[in-house]
Order: sequence, then structure tokens, then C-alpha cells
Amino acid sequence: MHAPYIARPSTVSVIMLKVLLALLPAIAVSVWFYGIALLVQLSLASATALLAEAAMLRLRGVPVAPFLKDGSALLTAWLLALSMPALGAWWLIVVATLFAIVVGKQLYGGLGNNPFNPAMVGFAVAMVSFPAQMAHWGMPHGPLDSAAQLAWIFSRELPAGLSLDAISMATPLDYLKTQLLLGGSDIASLKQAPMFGHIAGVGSEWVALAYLGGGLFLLQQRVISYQAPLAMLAGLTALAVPLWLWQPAHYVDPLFHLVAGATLLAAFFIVTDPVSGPTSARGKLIFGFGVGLLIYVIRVFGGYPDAAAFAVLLMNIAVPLIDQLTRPPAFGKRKRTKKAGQHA
Amino acid sequence: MSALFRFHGGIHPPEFKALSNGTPIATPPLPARFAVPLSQHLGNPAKACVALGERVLAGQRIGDADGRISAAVHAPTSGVVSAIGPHAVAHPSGLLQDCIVIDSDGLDNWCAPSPLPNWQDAGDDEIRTFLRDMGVVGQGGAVFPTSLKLGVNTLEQLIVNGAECEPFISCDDRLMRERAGEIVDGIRIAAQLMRPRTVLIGIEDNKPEAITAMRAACAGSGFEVVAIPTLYPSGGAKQLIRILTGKKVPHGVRATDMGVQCFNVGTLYSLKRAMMDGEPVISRILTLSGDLARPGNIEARIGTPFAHLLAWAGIQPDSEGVIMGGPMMGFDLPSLEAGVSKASNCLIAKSRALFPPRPPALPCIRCGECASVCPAELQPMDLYWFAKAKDLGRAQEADLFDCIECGACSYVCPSQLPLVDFYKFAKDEIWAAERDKKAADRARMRHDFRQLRLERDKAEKAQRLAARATPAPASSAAPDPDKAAAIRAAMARAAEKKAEDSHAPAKTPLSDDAKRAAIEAAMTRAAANKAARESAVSTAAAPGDEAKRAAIEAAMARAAARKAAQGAAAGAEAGATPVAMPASPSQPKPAIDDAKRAAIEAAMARAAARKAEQGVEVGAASAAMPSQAKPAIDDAKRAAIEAAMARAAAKKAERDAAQKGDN
Amino acid sequence: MSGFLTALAIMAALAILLGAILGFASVRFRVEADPLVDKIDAILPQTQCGQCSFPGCRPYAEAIAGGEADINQCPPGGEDGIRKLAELLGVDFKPFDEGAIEVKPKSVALIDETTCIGCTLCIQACPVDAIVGAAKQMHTIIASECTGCELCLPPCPVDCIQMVPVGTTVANWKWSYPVIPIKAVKA
Amino acid sequence: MEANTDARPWRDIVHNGLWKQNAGVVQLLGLCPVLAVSTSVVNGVSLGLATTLVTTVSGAAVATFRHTIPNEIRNPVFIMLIAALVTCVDLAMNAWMHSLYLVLGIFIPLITTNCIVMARAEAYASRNTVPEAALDGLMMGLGLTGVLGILGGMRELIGRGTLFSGAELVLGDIGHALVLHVVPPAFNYQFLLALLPPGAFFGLALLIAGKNYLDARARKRASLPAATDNETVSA
Repeated sequence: MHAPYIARPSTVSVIMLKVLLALLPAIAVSVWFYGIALLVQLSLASATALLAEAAMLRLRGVPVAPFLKDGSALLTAWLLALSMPALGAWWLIVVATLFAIVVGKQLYGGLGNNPFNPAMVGFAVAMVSFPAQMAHWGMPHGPLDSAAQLAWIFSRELPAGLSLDAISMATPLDYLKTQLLLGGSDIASLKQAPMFGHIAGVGSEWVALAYLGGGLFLLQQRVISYQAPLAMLAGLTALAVPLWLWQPAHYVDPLFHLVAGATLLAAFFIVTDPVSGPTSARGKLIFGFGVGLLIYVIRVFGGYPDAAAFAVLLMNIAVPLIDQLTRPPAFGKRKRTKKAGQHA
Repeated sequence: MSALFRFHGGIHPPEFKALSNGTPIATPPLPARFAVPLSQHLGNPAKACVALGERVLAGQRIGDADGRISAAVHAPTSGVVSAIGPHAVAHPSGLLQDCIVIDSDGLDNWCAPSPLPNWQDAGDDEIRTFLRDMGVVGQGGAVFPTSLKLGVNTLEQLIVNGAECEPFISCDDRLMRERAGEIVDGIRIAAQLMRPRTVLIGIEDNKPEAITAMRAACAGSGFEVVAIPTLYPSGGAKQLIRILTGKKVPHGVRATDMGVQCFNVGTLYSLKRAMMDGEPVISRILTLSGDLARPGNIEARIGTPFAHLLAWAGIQPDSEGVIMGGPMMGFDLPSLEAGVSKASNCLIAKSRALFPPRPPALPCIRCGECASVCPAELQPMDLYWFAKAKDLGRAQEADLFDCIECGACSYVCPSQLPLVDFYKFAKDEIWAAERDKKAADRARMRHDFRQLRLERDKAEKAQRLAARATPAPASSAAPDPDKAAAIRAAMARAAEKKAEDSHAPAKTPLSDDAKRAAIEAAMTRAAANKAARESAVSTAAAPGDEAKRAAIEAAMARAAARKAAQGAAAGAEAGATPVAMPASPSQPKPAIDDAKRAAIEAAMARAAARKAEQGVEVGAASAAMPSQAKPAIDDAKRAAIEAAMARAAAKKAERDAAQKGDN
Repeated sequence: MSGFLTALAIMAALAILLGAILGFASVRFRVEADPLVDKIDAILPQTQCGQCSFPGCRPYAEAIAGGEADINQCPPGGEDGIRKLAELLGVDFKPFDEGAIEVKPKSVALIDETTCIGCTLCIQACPVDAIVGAAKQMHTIIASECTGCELCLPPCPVDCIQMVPVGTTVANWKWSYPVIPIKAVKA
Repeated sequence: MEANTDARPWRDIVHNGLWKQNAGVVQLLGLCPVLAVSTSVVNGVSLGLATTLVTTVSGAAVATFRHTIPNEIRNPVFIMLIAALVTCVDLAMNAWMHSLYLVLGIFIPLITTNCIVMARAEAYASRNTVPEAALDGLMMGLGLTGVLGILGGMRELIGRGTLFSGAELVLGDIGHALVLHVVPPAFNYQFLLALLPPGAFFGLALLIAGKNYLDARARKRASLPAATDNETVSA
């Protein structure tokens, strides 16, 4: 044992536990609106993640216990389950989680070494491979009871008289995008559709607010810093506001963007992932802002209804560059261009 | 009260100062044996200046400073030098270093103090030498010789470091509480020497008694005691300078270049003791803390074995090793036999309760906590990454050497990584690589120079050889051209002497022809002798007939000699060309010279031969056979002489005959 | 048919033009100097020991650059040196030939001054002039300049030179690579 | 031929092309077509064979002219040679396998710029005899074809649950009979990721890993003392 001989009793597990804790309100709200389907997905994802992690650790010849206990695999599973449609088939979440853990995390060297956010890798794989399945979003207080939800997830069987359309609906983001593409009327009239609530999706806006609450808890606990979330929301707003002011009939209001879809989940739980994000404060600002911009661009001009995963993955690629460019000068030193400047 | 600044980062570790700061500075009994390290400071170790078995007095200098960056060491008590050599020291490596071991005589007799009373008037050099010889070094941790820090005489701020930010340590705290007056005297000396505009004394606000004591001592002096917020590592010189002045002294820049200098309170205390009391640094205040029955601060003589102090303080049986220094930057003491040095500020007896083992380390998750607490504003996770991958170049680019190894990053690391260990490793590797590279460059230079020298020597030798060879060149036809040439030259010279007409063409005699010529010459000689004898006899007996016969014989001899010379010339003409030719392929240039020389010699020889021909006796030149060179000379000479005698005799005979005829 | 010919003509013209440009460029922009030798030489340890069978480090560097020597002929450089050379030259790492070398700790030569007869043979052998002395005078080695090449050992007629390993001192002691327990465990 | 007396070089060429220096998984040359057209066995093998044809003939051609080509402009000359060959292949496929030609599209002309063709011309054909160069080209091409076929099979199987789909493009109507539906069409199985470019990367990565694993195992076996073999025999 070497100096320092004393250490602050903070561990990776504690950090991960706090993040998991911060997700609980959102889970509770989701279950209230959408039923126990989410709990099923959470359990499936957790079990798959832990098994996959353990198997991969074994294969890599690394001790399994300390890494399973760190909670990072569980967190990945939860984030993934929360971003996927709750009414997705059981194998969908399993495949996505497997990809997240095996390819997104362990193949890169496990905890701390993954350049991409594993949960977003899993989500992107599912989104790209099974676009149809990924559109099965449940409706709040939908027609399926718990048993029916279970049956639907595991055997794709619906109670008599119900069709797929009757139990699922498009997300507001999806709906707006399709309708506008089809040359639909202005935003105001589109917003009359049943899936819209006060600000964004009915029900889902409350889940989003729960994410906000969890995020504030993490900020208060100093588990995350404010730069990345703030910058991400700022980036999103920075594009949303001018376009909305310019053509309010065609571009939905910024507040909708801030609450809809996975915005707040991404802001407080995804872009704040330390492993795949930059480390310096300035780097976090750039990273978050970039994610915000990309989310808006992909949502409004791109091919997918929601964009958090792709935006985050794209910015993940840029992280080493951001880190390199934003490395603050050491104590008492000026910018690192100093040397070059002297010679020039 | 000046405004305070903030340095980036910093941590609030638990303090544990109450363990040791409650009791006054104690003086433990002296041990029987002291081990005084010769290297207690940055720079060259001191050179022992006492002999084995010598009796020393307390305060007597036993090691001289070696060079500019060095300091003297002194005997901590009176006694006998019982050993000078490798001994355990307080170093993390556990390696031995040279120490002077003194067996105490128990009397603790002091030598006469030698203060520098007129220090106000003394020159810089005098003060420096004095401090160096008194062994005054920085007691904050770096043990930099104080003499070298005093060289500046204009300064904006003089910073006095009483921050003492590391947990457990309270030696400066007690020193300030109990000996504030002497510290302030020390500050006065430093201030007079360096003439700062302001003097700021920084003390962390967790030491209110020390602040009060120092404020009281400073009353009326103009020195400002500043209470700074408790934050590790505000006791780092750069950090304290930042807090008090707002200046950031970067790595590689001297604080004095930015108008600041920083001294530890302990240093100023020992400065005062040296200057005003003439007492060299043979003791220092040391905190004994941790798992001890009687923790506290002591005034420990340099060289006191740690085991002695710990036993006195009542080390607990369950303690698991001893930390030298604070818990943030200290190290495990490899041997308790080592003696107190000027750098020893704290001993902490470890126990499982005080220092629970860290949980197992996990990989870095780049949470950035380390960067947020790093007082050097580095990105510790990057440094860790590079050091771990042994990518030393990039570690250096990421300002590895700006790291002050304060341990804050490791303290907060949720992955429990021993970050500082990685930095120390990387730094040492870089130093070693640099040493190796320097050595390799020097070796390369020396090797290249050696090659150059060898080339040069060779060239010079060749030149000398060439110069020596010029006057005595050779025809390579003979086995030893030099010798042959020399002989030939000698022959030519000998022949030349006789030569009267050098213009006439002649031929070089050789081998068979020469032999024949020699024989004929011998025959001529014999004939001439006979003629001379006979003519002499005949002169006496029958002059007329005898003279006539002698004249006839001489004429015959002349004819024979001419004939011999002609035969020799014919052979030489054929042989002369092949003589020079074979030389050309092997040594082109000298060969030409040789050929020329050979030609000249041949010409000379020809001239000689011609002369010989004229004077009957041919043998001289024609006898030049390489195999019989020396005898040939003699023969030629003799032949020449004989020929001359024959000539003379013949002339005489002719004259006599003519006289007779006239008569 | 004329279209075919036109195409052919255009292609031919293009080919000639581009070929000319390329040909010109390859003559005009030829890389002259061979800094590779310097780079290789910088990696070599400069012991000048000749164990590579070349009379010094630079000749070996030149041989490597010229493709006449392999990269695994420098025992003092160790495997680390080979690795650096492999990286520089973009070739595969190649271990020392089996039994070709024994790894020795860094050593310096030491002359037993009571035995030395002052023959100067070692002085002539030392590639870096690290031995001082004169005929009939005792010789000694400048330890700081000795590269440990051992070239002075064979010529000594009285075997008074021996290699002394350079021990670790506080001055050259290195903090070891930290061991993280979790990495040490391997299935 | 003199090489008949020593079979080593020929075996080396074959071994290099098919395994040791495999263009697809070792040299990683020509990644563009490898990643783009390996969506099915048929596509992959077809392009692989087209490439093989080009590498073989171009190798022979370059080797033939290697003494007459000036060093400074060898690359343009090689490119001309290869381009001419590719044009022939392109026209031939357009004429006789038009439907496949439509599927492979731009990647046929792109064989010209396929690094493997150029690389073998430069690195091998320009320094060796005609038969050696031709064999080298053939083997390199076949090695690439193998990788393309396996990769195509993997992606097709995982992505669509079929094998040899599109065989009719090459073989005409009898090709339909060849198509294997590993997952019955009724399941409507699809795993888009495998068919999209990322799937190609994953698949290629797995192939490379597999090749390295086999090599490592072979090395380990070779270096292990005979005792271990005995053990396995007795066990």
C-alpha cells in the first residue's frame, strides 16, 4: 500500500447505485401509466445483462464478482429497458441487451473502456434491425391488463378482438414526423391527436418529468455535473427556437422537443455517462451541445422519429478529439499553443 | 488583509491533527547511537570530514557540503564516530545510503557556537557559505538547501508557509504556538536579506492557536499573518503562493522569477538558530502520531533511530508499519533503524482502524473526479492512462512533470486506483530513459571521436612514412630495394669520385658481362703488376729491352680493358630497361621516381665505367654485382688503385724508356 | 469505329501525359538523404560492443538500413530495443536467436589495479576511450563512460579486468510499475 | 519446368494466397467490395470470381511485361493493364450474366481500384515469372472469394435466414432450386443489422478473430512438446 493512505469512501458501485436510484421515479410513473410491461422488460434486460456480463468476464479471464457488483451492467440494462418500447417482444430486449453488453461493452475491454454508450449501442442495433417491432409503443392506461401484457410480450398473442393497432400507438414525435412528411396540416391541428398531452406525449411527459427529478437528485449528489445536460438541452433549444419562430406551423415548439421522447432521459442519464463522454468541463459542454443539435437535426430532418441514441453515438466518436482539444493547461501554464506560438 | 485567491481543486481529508497537537513539544531521551545520513538534502551528499573513531562534539561539522547544491551535516551529540558507510535511511526504496554512525558518550557536550553576528553587513556569498556550512535546508519536504534560496535581494512577496495541510502532521503547528518569536526572528533575517515588499504568513484556519501566537509575535513587524481556508494541499509552495498572491508559478519556472519566495516556518526557525545562536541544524520538530500510546510532537536530534522514538512514544503491538511523512504523500518506512533526517516531519504508526485497506481497484471510469480536485490542473485520468500503457512520451506531453504527487486524485478516485504510484513510476522511467539516452549520446560521441582519432593517427603515420622514404627510394627488382638502391648510390658515388669526364656515354655492367669484366680487370691488374715489376727489374738490369716490353704490355692491358668495358656495356644495355619496369604496377608514383633514379644512377655508372675504360682498369664499375656488392666495392677500389699504380708504373717505364732512348 | 479510335487516342494521350508527370515526379522529388540510419542509430544502445558482428553501433545501423542485417543482433539493446526497431522499420518483432544471447545486468568494467601491468592493450580495445593510463602505468576505468561492452576483457594479458554489475542506488532507483491486484488474477 | 524439381514455391504461393496472406482477412485489401457486396453467398462469390479472373490475368500480364515497363511509370501502366482487363470482365458479365451484373453494379468496374489487384501486381507480379504471378493472382483471388463467400453466407443466414439466394442470377432458372430457406419464409425473419454495412464489419471482424484464433492454436500445438500429444493419445 502506498500513499495516499487514506481515501474517500466512494466507489463505482455507490455511483451506479445512486444512478439506479434516480431512475426509480421514472420507472414508477411508467408503470402507473403503462402497466407492468416495463417491469417485465426491466427484469429481462437485467437478467440478460448480468448473465452476458458474467459470461464475457469469464471468457476474458477476469474475476467476475467485483465487476458484477459494480452495477454498471445493471445500469446499462435499465437504461436500455427504459428507452425501448415496453410492449416489445421478449427477444427484442434480450437481443438489444446482449449487443449492449457483449459488443458495446465487453468486446472493448469492459467497464471503463467502451468508447460508446453500451445502452445506446443496444438501442441502435434494435432500432436499425427491427424498425417495425420498435414502433410498438403502448398507450397510457391501454386496454391490456397485466396478464395480457405478459402474454403479448412472450407469445405475441393478443386477447380476442384486439388488434395491434388497438394496443399500441405512434409516439408524438413519430406521428408529427409522418404527418408532416405526408404533407399534413399545421402543428396546432396535429397536436389535437389523442397521443398529445399538455406539453408532449400524454403520459410520457410525466415520465419525462420524473427523469428530470432523478437528474436533479444526481446533480445534488454530485454524481453528475451540470455541463453536459445543460449543454444538451441548450443545443436542442438553440435549433428548435429559431425554426419554431420562423415557421411555427411546421416546426413544433421547443418545449415539446425538450419533454418529448428520450430528451430528458438522455440529458440526465445518457450524456452524463462518464466512460463514453469527455472529461473536462469544456469538453462536456461541447459534447452535450453537439448531442442536442444532432437530436434536433435527426428528429426533424432525419429518418428516425427519435434520435437520442444516434446523436449520442455520433458524439461518442468525437470524444477523444474533444478531450484532446479541451485539455486545460496545467497550473500556471498558458494554452498549449504557447510553444507553437513562440516558435512561429 | 489582502484578498485570498483559490487554487483549482483540493480536497478535505479528515485531519487527525488532534491526535498530536494537544501536548507541548517534548524532548525524548537521547539514544545511545545515532545514524546521521550524509544526504539529507537535495543535491550532492555531504562528504564526511571526520575519521573513524574520532571524538566529536554536538554541533561539530562531520560532513562538508560537496559543491554548490549541497549542505553540511553536523554531529547531533558528543561521542565517537563508530562507522561511516551504508546504513538504513528513510527512503521508500529501502536502499542503504552512506551515514555517519555516532556512539553517544552520554554527556552531550557541545562545541562552541559560531553565529554570524554581523550578518546584516555580510555579503551574499558569506551568508550562503555560512548557511551551507550550518546545514540549513528547507524543512517543508523538499529539503532544498536554503543558502540557494536567499540569493535574491528584491522580492515582491515573501511567503511563510505555516499551512501544514497534511492530515496527522502538527509539528509546524506546535512550533508556531511555542516558538513564534524565534520564527519571526527568522522571518526578519530572511526579509532583510531579500527585501520583499510584503511578508505574508499563511496558516490554515484549523490552527487558531498558531495564528494567534504568530499574530502576537508579529505585532509591529509589518508581517501579515493570513488565515487561509483549510484545504489540502494549500501547504504546497505553489498552491500557497497562489492563495496568498494570486500568482501561479508554473513547473520549470523559479518562484523568484515571479517575485515570490516561499519558506517553511521550520526552515526560518532553523535559519534563526543558525544565524543568531550559531547552532547548526542538529534537531528538528517531529510529529509522532497514529497508533501510539503517547502521540505528540518532539524535538528530535538528527540521526536518532526511529525505533528509539517510537518505543519512547509507546508504539502499539498491533500497529502495521510506520509511515514516514503524512498519509497523503508519505511512504512506508522500510527500516526503523534509519535515523531522523532534516526532512523527517512525521511518523505515523499504522493500524487497521486508522488506515483501513482500500477496496480492490476497478478500471478507471473517467468520472473526472481526479481532474476536479487536481491542484496542478492536470487531467490525472489521462496521465494514468498513458502511464499505465507505458506511453511515456504522451504522459510527458500531458504535463506529467507538473504533478506534485499530492495524492488528491487518488484520494477521491471511486475506482480506488493508486494513481500517484503510476505517476511516480512514469516519472522515474522517464528520468531513467533520459539518463540512458544521455549516456548513449556520450558513448556515441566518444566512439565517433575515437574513430576520428584513429583515422587521423593512421593518416599521420602514413605521411611520416612517406616523408622518410623519399630520399632513399628503391628499384623493386631487387629483394630489398632500399638496400640495393643505397648500395648502388654508394657505388655511383665512389665511381663518380674517379670520374673526370661525366659527359661520355657509358653502359651499366651486369651479371655475366660484369663478371667477365671483373676477371679481365683482374687479369689486367696482374699484367700491369707484372709489367711494373718487370720494368722495375729491367730498369735495373736491362733498361732498354725491359722498358720496351713494359710499354707493349701496358698497351695490351689497355686494349684488354677497353674490350672488357665494351662487353659489359653490351650486357647492360639489355638489362637496364627490365630493371625499372617491374616496379610500376605496385607503386606507380614512387616507381616513376625509382625509374628516374635508376636511370640517373645508370648514367652515373656509365660515366664511371667510361672513366674506367679510359683509365684501363674497368673492374671498378663493372664489378657492381648485387650479390657481391660489398666485395665488389673493395675490388673496384683496389682495382682502381692498382690500375692507377699500373698506369703510373707504365708512365714511368715509358719515361724511363724515353730517357734511355734519349741518352 | 471512329469513336473507338477517339477513345483510344484520348486514353493513350492521357496515359502518356500522366506517365510523364509521374516519371518526372519520381526523378524530381526523389528522397535523397537516408535519415533512417540516424533513427536506427538513435535506438541502438551505443555500447559499441560489436556483438552484432559490426564494428560499432553505426555500422550496424547502416547494415539494418541497407537490409543487410537483422534487427535482432543487438544483445545490449534487449528485446525492448528490437521492439523499437521493429516499430521504426515496420517489420515484425523478431526475438533473439535461441541461445544467441544471455541477458546480463548492466555492468561496468573494473580494473584490478594491483594486477594491472600497464600494457595499454585494453586502452586500445575500448571503443569509447573510457580507460585512462599509459604504458607501464596503472590503468583505470572511467566508470561513468564505460558502456559495459566487455571488449577490454579479452586483450588483457593478466586478466585483471572484470565486469561489475551496476547496482541500484538511491540515485537510480525506480518506482516500480504498480500492481493492481484485480489485474493479477487470471483464470 | 525448372520449378517442378522444387515444389516449395508453388505450395507457398497457394498457402499464402488462401491462408497466410489472405487478401480479405489478413491483408485487409479491397475492403470496399468485401463490405459492400458480401450480403449473400452468390453476390460475394460472384464478385470474388470476377476479381480472381482479373488478378490472375493481370498478374500474368504484368509479369510478362515486367522487364519492359519503366520503373517510374509502372503504376500507371499497371492500372492501364488492369483497367483493360476489368473492362473486359465488365462487358462480359453485362453480356452473359446481366441480372447479376445489375446486382453487383458499380463494384465490377471498381475491381480496377481494388487494392488487392494493384498490390499483387506491384508486390509480386512485377518481380516474378509469368506462371508464378498467374498462380499468385489466382490464389489471392480465390482466397478473397472464400472470404467473400463465407462472409456473404454469414450475413445472408443471419440477416435473412437464407443461403444461396439469388443463385438464379448466375445459373438461370435452375438456380431457384438451390436457394435454401434455413428459416422458413413464413416466419418473415429479418435481422437488418447483418445486411447493413455494420453487419459486414462485425462479420469480417469475427472472421479475422477466428483466423487468428486458429493460427494461435496451431502455433501453440506446434510449440508444445510431444509429451502433450502423447497425453492426449493416452487419455
